[in-house]
Amino acid sequence: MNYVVLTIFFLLSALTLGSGIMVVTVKNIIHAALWLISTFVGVAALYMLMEAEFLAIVQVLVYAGAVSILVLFAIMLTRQITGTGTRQLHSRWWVAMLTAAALFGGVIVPTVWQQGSSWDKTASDAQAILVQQATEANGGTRPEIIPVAGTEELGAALMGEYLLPFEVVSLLLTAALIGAILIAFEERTRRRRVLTLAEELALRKRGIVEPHDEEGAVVPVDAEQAV
Amino acid sequence: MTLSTRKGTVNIVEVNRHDNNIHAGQGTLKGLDIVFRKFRKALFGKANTERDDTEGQFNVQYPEERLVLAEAYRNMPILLYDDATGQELCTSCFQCERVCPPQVIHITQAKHPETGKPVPAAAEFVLEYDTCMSCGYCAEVCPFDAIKMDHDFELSTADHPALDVHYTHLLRPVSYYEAIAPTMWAEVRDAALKKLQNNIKRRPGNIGVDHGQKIAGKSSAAAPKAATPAAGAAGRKQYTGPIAKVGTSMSEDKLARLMAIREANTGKRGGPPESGAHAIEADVATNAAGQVAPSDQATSGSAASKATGPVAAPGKNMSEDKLARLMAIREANKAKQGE
Amino acid sequence: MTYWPVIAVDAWIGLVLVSIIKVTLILVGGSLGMMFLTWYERRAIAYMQDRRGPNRVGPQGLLQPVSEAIKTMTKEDITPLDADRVVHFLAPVVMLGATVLAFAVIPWGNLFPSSLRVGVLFIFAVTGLHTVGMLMAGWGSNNKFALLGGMRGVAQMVSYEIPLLMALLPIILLSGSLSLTDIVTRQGDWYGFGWYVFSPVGLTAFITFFIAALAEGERTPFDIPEADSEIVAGYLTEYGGMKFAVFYLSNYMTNLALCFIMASLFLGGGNGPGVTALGTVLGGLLSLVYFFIKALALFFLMVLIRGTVPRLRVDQLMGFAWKFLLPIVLVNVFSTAIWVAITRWGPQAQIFTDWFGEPASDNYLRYGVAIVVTLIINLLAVYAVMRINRRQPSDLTEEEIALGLAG
Amino acid sequence: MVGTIPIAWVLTLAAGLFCIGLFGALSRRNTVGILMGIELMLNSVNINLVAFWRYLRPMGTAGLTFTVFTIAVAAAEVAVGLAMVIAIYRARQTINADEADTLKG
Repeated sequence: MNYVVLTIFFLLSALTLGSGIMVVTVKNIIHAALWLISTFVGVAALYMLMEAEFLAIVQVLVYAGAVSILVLFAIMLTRQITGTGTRQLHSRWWVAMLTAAALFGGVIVPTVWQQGSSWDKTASDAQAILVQQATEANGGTRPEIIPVAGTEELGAALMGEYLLPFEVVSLLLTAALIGAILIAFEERTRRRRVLTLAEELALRKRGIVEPHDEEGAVVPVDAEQAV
Repeated sequence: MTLSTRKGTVNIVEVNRHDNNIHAGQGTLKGLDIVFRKFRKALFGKANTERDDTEGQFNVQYPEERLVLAEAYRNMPILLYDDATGQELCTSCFQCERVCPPQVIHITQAKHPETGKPVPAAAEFVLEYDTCMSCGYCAEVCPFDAIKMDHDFELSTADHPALDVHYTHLLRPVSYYEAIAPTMWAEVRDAALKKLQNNIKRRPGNIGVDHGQKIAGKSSAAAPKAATPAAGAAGRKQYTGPIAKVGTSMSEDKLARLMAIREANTGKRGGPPESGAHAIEADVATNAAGQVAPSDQATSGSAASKATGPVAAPGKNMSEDKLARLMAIREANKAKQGE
Repeated sequence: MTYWPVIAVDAWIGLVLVSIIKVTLILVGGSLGMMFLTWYERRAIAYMQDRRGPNRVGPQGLLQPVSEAIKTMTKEDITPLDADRVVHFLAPVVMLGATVLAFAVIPWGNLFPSSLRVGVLFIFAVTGLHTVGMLMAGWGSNNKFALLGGMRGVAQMVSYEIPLLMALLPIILLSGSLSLTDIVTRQGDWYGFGWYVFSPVGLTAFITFFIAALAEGERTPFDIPEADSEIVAGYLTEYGGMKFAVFYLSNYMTNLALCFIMASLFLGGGNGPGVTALGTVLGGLLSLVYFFIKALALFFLMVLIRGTVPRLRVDQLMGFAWKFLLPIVLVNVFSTAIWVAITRWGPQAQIFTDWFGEPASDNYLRYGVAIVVTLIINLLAVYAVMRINRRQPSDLTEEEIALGLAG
Repeated sequence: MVGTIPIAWVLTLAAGLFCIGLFGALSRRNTVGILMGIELMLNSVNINLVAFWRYLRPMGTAGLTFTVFTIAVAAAEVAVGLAMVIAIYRARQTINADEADTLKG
């Protein structure tokens, strides 16, 4: 047993699970999003522990750097910032609690722990084959470290074996990009353009006077027609 | 486009809005080039010495290096008195008090001790330096040229009440003002001294002199220094004088200590041994000798005083032709006075 | 499960100790470097404006940052009354943490190589966490200007991360590695002058990367998050004393890291004439000198730009990233692929071998053809992008014509 | 170096994260909160994929590739989901899931 690895694993588990629990329980939705970032970083560290360096970095880059920022932006744009005073959980939250607990304690854990030994067995079988292959490749002597597929192999796989799924995913991303823009796009004519004082003055001098609404902001002519 | 000045030509890059000939980042590149040239000239080029210079190092390392102040530079008002007789030029006509925009001048007129009638002299003259805005209106309006603007700008103090400056601390000898602003004084000198003569006749006893006696050597620390701006590179005088003006708001023993320190410093520097209380007396003597008594000999003495007086200040910071023009003006003035 | 090598506990302790020492060195070195950098920037920009800059504290003012550090440290630590205290406190920590992590994989010359295989990506992943710190600072301050600054900063950083990473792709294609150490090593040909910046694709990548790096490091003209003429001090508005100093430290350390990265990726890192000839130790020291000279020259360029170019408007900033940088960078990836094909492909493309001969490092015909082809492609791309983005008189709105801006 | 940890532990961790995410997705009123729960679930799936890859087929690339795809799909899902949240907010001035209960837009 390597206690250092174990300690690191337990620390990371505590970080991931603890901040995951905070994500679903804290009242302040912004705090929940910040805890979500913490969870993502914990998961990235787990990937690093499992020697998936590239994935760990993609996790930080995409999840902690982009997705969480998107979430924070959405929260701020929808102005439901603090959430204190309003209920964050709906009235039958205990049903959800029971479902989740039952799923965890009744289904997953027994399966995992019953199958755990056989998985270990298959794992050791696979390892034995791997070691054998590596030994042959190394010229008869057993290599000290089992080679693990890295970034180069991943890139080769994406460009070779998984080329079609890769293209499909990229198409999906493009479609999602366009769709998101279309859904969230606010029609320009509805927006109220507020001229600066200098612009308004210049327009007045040229005899172009635009209608004002009751708050004093200038309503462009095309907007008038649209409304 | 080039702009030609007296110092040569200056390149000016003109970029119009929506200029189709400036694109592909050319404007930015040109700007970077100009800024880099400025950087190079400021770092390796000569120090900027003249007011017409547009490039080079502009900074003056203030406590060590100083620019020579222009004659018409004005900071705070001071009052003048005659070196020889100690007669103050102020007649308490209240013109300055009336014109002062922030109303910081407060004058008490002197009274005849027997009849109680007003006398053309001030008994007390208080000026609040902390509120004064250095507009110079008082100096402009004064019909007797008694109030003038000083060049001393290092007035910061932790003692706020001391900024209500009283008559004794406002007074400077005429020779001091002549040292800092020779041209401007030369223009008004004769008229001012003549008016002073008339006023002296109407001052009984000691009135009009009593303030001057107390601070006879008041200005000595600053006056000779301002008169000798020689040392140092062109246009920058190496500052060797005292950092603070003496005695404006100091107690006696503090003044004594300061004098001792300055004595020591002067000895260290090997400079002229004019310092301290001793120097004050010496200065008074010099001033008295240099300044012709303001009596009926006034006109004849003016030329002599011009010759011996400290006229060294101009010329340090001026271009050649400007200096020539200044000299011509002085000649003209001298000729006018000679008539 | 016994096939993996089990490292002994004392080796782990040694590793941990070495890591702690390294982290301490990075932290101390980074802070000192940041102090030097502030002095350097202030002096340089002062001379650009015909001034002298700070020259009183210490020799040539070198100790000015020290006195300022003491000043900020002794200042009162203020948290706004209605602020989110924890978030407000954690924001500078997140910023500094992200910056310091980026320093972990930078090779300092040839002396201290870094071993992470995906080092380049790592740097940009952790630099991306700056956005989190910004948003935390902006929101946690409970201040409109802070929130505006934070949102602006995040929008800017997210937009410019795309051209930044895309400008990186040509270098990864050329070197075939994501490790900074490998990338630096592969620029050591031609007597230490095999820098990537000397190829058309590398030059294009360098210029675009530099511009995007200016935006990532919030340097003028992209300092919109801290535009003090518009939104007080952006997300820094409610910070003072030590917390402000930490933000400042993180900002300058990011710029230092970006300069180091650019020096490593495009300017050959510690490579230069005489490095390989002098052996490990002396050559390593020489490479360190080269490395610092390159990084400081890049920072000088940043200061020069700060002294020249005024701040952009928000829409100009976004338009520049999406309409100008991104197309050029994409075309540059394409032309890099062509460069690699022409200079390296032997058996994959027999036709190249027939025309230009076998691929080799001294086959100058292949390099010449590659330079010409990629140069033409890149120039055409730049011309096309400029042509598309140039505003025609017919594009002007009525308001602009009425305002007389049309001329 | 991960070999000293039994795979079952990693899977349990992933399962715990999944259940936490499920609870969040089921119990939150706020739509953004629901999306966050879904993100947690997707992450736990990714942990599972990486763990199986690392313990069973470290030389292969299937697990890595699938994780990359999952991350990409999750990013797309978040983008579209948040766009919808903003659209809903614009139409109804609320983003609570139980208040947006009519089909009329």
